[in-house]
Amino acid sequence: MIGTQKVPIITLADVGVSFGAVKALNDVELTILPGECVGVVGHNGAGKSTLVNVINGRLSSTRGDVSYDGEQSAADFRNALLARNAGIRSVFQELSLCPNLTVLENYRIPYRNMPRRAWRRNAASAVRASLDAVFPGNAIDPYSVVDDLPIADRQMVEIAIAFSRRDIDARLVILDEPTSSLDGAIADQLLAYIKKFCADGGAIIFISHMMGEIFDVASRIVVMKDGFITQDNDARHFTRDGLVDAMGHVVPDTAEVTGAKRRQEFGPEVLRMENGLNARQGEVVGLAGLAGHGQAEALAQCFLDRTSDWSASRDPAVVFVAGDRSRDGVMPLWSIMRNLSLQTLVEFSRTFLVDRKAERKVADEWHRKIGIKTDDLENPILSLSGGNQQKVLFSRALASSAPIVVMDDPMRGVDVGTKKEVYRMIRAEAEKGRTFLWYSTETDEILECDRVFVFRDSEIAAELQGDQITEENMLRASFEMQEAGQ
Amino acid sequence: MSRDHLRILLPVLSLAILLAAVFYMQPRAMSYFGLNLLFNLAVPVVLATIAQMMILMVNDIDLSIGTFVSFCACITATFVQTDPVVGYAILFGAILVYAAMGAIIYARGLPAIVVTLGMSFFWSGMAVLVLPSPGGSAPDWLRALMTAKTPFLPVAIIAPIVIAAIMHYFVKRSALGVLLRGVGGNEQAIERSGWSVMGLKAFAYGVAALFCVLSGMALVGLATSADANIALRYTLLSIAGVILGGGEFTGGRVSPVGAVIGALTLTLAASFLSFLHLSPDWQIGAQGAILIIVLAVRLVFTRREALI
Amino acid sequence: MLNKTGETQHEKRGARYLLGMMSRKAWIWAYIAAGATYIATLMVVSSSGGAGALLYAAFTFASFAVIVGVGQMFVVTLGPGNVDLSIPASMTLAATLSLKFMATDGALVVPGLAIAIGVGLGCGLFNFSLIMLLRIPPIIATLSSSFLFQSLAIWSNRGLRIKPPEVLADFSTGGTFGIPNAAWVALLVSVLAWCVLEKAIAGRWILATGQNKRAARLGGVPVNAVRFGVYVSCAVLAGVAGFMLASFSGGANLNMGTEYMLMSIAVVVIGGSSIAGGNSNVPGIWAAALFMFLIVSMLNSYGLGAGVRLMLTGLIIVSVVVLASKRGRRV
Amino acid sequence: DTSEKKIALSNNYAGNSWRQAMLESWGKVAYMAIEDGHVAAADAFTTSENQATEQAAQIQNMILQGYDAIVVNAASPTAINGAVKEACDAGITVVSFDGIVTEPCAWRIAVDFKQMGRDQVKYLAERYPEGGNLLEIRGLAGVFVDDEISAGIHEEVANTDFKIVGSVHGDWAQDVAQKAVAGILPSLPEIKAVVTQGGDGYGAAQAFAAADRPTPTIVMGNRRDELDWWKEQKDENGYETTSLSIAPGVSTLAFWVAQQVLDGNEVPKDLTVPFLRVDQDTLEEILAETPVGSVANVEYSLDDAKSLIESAK
Ligand SMILES: Nc1ncnc2c1ncn2[C@@H]1O[C@H](COP(=O)(O)OP(=O)(O)OP(=O)(O)O)[C@@H](O)[C@H]1O
Ligand SMILES: Nc1ncnc2c1ncn2[C@@H]1O[C@H](COP(=O)(O)OP(=O)(O)OP(=O)(O)O)[C@@H](O)[C@H]1O
Ligand SMILES: [Mg+2]
Ligand SMILES: [Mg+2]
Repeated sequence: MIGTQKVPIITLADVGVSFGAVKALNDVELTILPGECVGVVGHNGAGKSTLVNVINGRLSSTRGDVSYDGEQSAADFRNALLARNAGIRSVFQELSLCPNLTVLENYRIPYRNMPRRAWRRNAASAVRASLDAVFPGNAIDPYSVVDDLPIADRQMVEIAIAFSRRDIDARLVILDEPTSSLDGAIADQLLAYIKKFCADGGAIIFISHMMGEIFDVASRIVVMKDGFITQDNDARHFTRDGLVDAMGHVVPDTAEVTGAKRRQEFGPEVLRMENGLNARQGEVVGLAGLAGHGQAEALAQCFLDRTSDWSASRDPAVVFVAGDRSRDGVMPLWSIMRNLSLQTLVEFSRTFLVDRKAERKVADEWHRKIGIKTDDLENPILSLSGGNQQKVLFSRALASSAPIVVMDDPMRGVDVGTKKEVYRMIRAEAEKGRTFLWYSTETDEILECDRVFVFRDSEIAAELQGDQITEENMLRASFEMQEAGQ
Repeated sequence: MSRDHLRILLPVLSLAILLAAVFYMQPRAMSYFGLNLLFNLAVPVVLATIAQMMILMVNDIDLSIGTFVSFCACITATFVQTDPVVGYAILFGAILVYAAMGAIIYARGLPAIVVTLGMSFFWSGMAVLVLPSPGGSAPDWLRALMTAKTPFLPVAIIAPIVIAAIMHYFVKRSALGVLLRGVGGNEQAIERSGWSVMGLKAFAYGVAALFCVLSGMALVGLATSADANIALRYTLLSIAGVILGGGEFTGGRVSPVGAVIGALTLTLAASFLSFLHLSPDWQIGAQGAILIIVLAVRLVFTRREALI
Repeated sequence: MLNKTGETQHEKRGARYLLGMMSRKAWIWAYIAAGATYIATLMVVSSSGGAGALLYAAFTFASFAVIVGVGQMFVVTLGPGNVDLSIPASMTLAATLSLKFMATDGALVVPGLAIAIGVGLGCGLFNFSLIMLLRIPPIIATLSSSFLFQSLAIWSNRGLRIKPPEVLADFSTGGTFGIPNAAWVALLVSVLAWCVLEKAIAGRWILATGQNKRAARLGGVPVNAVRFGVYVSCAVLAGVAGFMLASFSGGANLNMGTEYMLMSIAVVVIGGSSIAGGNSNVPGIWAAALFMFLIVSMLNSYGLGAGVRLMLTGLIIVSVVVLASKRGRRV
Repeated sequence: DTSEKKIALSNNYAGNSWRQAMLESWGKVAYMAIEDGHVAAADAFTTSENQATEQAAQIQNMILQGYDAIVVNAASPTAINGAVKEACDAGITVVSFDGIVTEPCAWRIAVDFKQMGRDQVKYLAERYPEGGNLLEIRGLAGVFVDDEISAGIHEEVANTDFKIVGSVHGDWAQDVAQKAVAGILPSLPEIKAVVTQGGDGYGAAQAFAAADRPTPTIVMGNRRDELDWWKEQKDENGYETTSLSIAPGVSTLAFWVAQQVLDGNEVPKDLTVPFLRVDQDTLEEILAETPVGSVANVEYSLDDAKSLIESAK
């Protein structure tokens, strides 16, 4: 235990944040004590990331007071410094490593007063130690350049750096959707470490759309909705369903969410790749396995092989839903509408000009259908929360008539309610004869699939069908080979 | 690690091949005297290339390097010679202006290419004001330094090695270098950790300006005098040098050793051509062709991007 | 990319509206600057018809900058590192070959123009193949190819200055409805460019490619076709501009396009295009081109020496860019 | 005997018709001289950009290649002095012409550019003793030749009733000159005459025509298109002017001077060549000799060089 009488690490009193007309946070009261693990849940755009940024001092609140270690901060602009001195560290929703630097150099960046002597060696051992502590058994080399690492490794590095040893010890670590690109096994390691960290007197704020993870680690759960904290209570007071209800999600006006029956009959084979990956018409094919084992590459290959660098077709064979938003999906300077319509420009126009009416119609339709949280589609895409940006990318692909949809871990950061809705949409589209290739790091998403290929070292290790598709089988397939590999 | 090494391998190889070709065609070049003649004018280019590298490192690009080096050369050949205190004060002031330019570029979110393009007119005007017609003369010590007869290796070889070593240490090994490259890689990450990106950019620009000043001085030391247009081509030469040395336009991926080698390669390429005795019609075109050939070899070395 | 931080701009609504609009249309500043220099020049204009004459001259010479500027704009829009430095050489080569072919024969004007366009096409293709096949960074690729084009121009005509056919010279120096013919051509080019950027699917593709090439490709954009089109059209426009300029000034010189290297970049960026790609505009190019002409005229008219003139040009460019910038950080 | 000697031409710019004519003259004389056994080689080198640094490197390469003499048309009178000194130190004869260098060890075949400026004004003063307004078209700022000619013009103007009411930089490029003149014209009062630095005359005439202003007396620079235009005007309305410039063939003179130095003859370090002048009477004659699109030219022979050297002693 760090203190006996438990001074709160941070206290927010009546905090509000507005972005222009958008009120991202309202009347937020929150106190975090040492030893607590606070799970924060809420729909996309509920204000979770904004809350995080207020706590770590990066965003000055429009209203209200923030105090660190029980002491009121005098001026807003010093909050970042105070937060740092109070031992508050963050892992952001968008990865924030420098891709051109090595892992150990990235450790140097948040460590402001690092001793200069032999800093490389010291940094390497500190990162190594932290990586070993949080993710035992990983093989990340502190000297490797971040850009060369798969996204899962990058996320692990970022988490490890947040927990690493520095001059000021970590007392509160904020994790904003840390598991979104980790596979289950790695995520479990993280959860175990978090529990240990809290038991040793540290505090955690854990943001996730995975209810299972929340219930696993959180000692207290905060539910956010539309910028308000609607519930803040001991984890034992919540049930899974209760939590989902409490969050409420923003797709209320669509038909009820029905888990459509899994089909048994499929059309002819529409896709076969060299590595054996194949799909039939109307099928939802999952790509599973540990993160970074070539699934994304296979998907990209599938997309690139069937589309051209030189021409765009009025009826494309395949469309792509990106998971790594900023790298593969979002056009950062554009409005939501332009982002949404990119893929379908050719399809909806009979000339070489953009059909603005059709563009607006499609955008409005998907705005409603998938519940993009914005009041104006002309707003810049970057004003959307992470999950909502993801919804735009989803709409971009689904609006097209392409018979094959390739999805590269498309649900990163999408909230539970929307996920359900998207599952339903996928089912409905598959029913109409569309084929889906779906790579996911989430077991529940893979369980939605009709057939699953488990990847290992860029090869297919197992093909599972029907009842074979269980978490256990998938894990066995991915781990068997791991053992074999060692 | 290995990718970094690959990146540097190409510049080293192309320099080696060119050098071998030059030695083959002109065995006389294989001497203390010959090496000095081949490379002494590369020293200011190397310095200017390092300056450009500092700017590319923080994700910007500097189109005013040529005119700025010319300006520094004009100051060196005039004020530094006649009135050292005023001369150095002006050069120091110019470095501050550069640093301020970096800060403004960041603070107002300006495209560096535009600001530096505008500034290139500015420096060019200043240079014309200082030296309306070519002239001035090099301070004696500078002339002596640039033409010193050092033992074993000529200044022309020692200087690039020293510059490469110092900059490698500074950019690749020091903690400050990490931050500067970090600005190029992910500005936001640096900012989130509480560093002042503005300060870092200003610093990078300041260091770049310092190297430009050095480049201008070295140039005057070699040429013995200056004119307002003396180094105009350093702008493009320095960009080409950084790229040739394995650097990239964005993402903070630069290599000081590569940049130095790139600059040497470019200088040598021009010499190589003059040893070929081409028809005057095609001499200019051959410069382009050799640039293309050297850069095309990169194809073999750069990893095929996963996508596109 | 976006940081939801740092910029809690508590904007006073309404009052800032005008400013906000102006900062969104960055080219307004270029027009203001052009207008101001025009007025400042008028102060020293003595002759009665001087104001009109100055404007006429400004439009004439701005036209060439606009034509190459539009091409450069498309290239610059493709994103960081994309810029065409071979414009002057392409202009020279196209002008040299076409004027040599026409050999002052008025009947050959159309084939002559076709040759200029063809040369532009060839230059663009060559540039693009360096960039695409050899993956040489565009700045260096176009710089290298410009040396080659220049050698070709030297080799083909040894710097001899051949006059344009009479009709062509008359057309390019003349005017219609009080507006120089060159300006009509530039206007046509810029309207086309505006349509492409604002209305056409191709424009969206260019903008998307400029922001994030990888994401664009995954979003169904044929990125190679886009880059091909952009580089080729830039070179073709350079060819046309060279053809016009040579006809206008009485023949092709080996050094005729030199100033258009910096000029084409300057008009693009002063005109308010984001050099980071993905955001460009055509009206600004006109403003910037007029401004670049008028500023030199103004400083010349005030009798300032070359040094002061260059210095002020630089300072004014930087000031315009600073004024036109959005407050706070870019996203 | 110089039949074993090798001479190189270091040229800094090839981008205009004057330089092309110069290279051509060099090529001609070099070919003949090698045929006749005067020298073993006479290679021409041009830098890709008009830059002193590049030319200095080029000269250093020539030293390495073992040339016996280097003939230079320099980008800057001072900025390549370092390289020239190195060449001299290596025992190489350096002869500069047109763009001369100030390094004492080199020979200079200079054109008195100042005089060229003065002569323009003198001619005009003769034509218009009452004086009037002048427009000056200059070359590239910061370059020696530009400064010299302009200084000559200004010096002479001080002795006359002329007044320079406008001055623009045409960068020695036709289109730039035309543009600069068009831009300044509206602010100028009536112009009596235009003084130029060579090659800008046609552009200036065009700009005056475009602005609908009376054509002043424009001093020309021997380019074929200028002479053509002059002829046209002369036939039409008796237009009078003069035209003067340095003949590109001076490169051949420099060649012979270098050969003479190599031959062991004593040659004064400073030689002056007259510029080539076209007058109202000689216009047709010179026009007939000048190829279309080129520059009026004179090529020099060994004897010309010898007599020049004699007269300078
Ligand atoms: N810079 C900004 N400008 C305008 N609006 C913003 C900005 N940043 C956030 N918002 C808005 O604030 C609200 C809260 O966003 P926040 O990122 O905190 O959501 P979140 O709960 O983290 O969502 P997700 O689960 O999708 O990550 C959203 O409606 C978002 O559109
Ligand atoms: N030639 C190479 N050299 C170095 N690194 C490489 C090379 N090829 C691929 N990589 C890296 O290996 C990683 C594995 O790629 P892959 O796309 O197969 O992962 P993945 O399973 O799809 O992971 P995720 O979907 O989580 O990004 C990539 O992130 C890439 O950065
Ligand atoms: Mg969020
Ligand atoms: Mg995931």
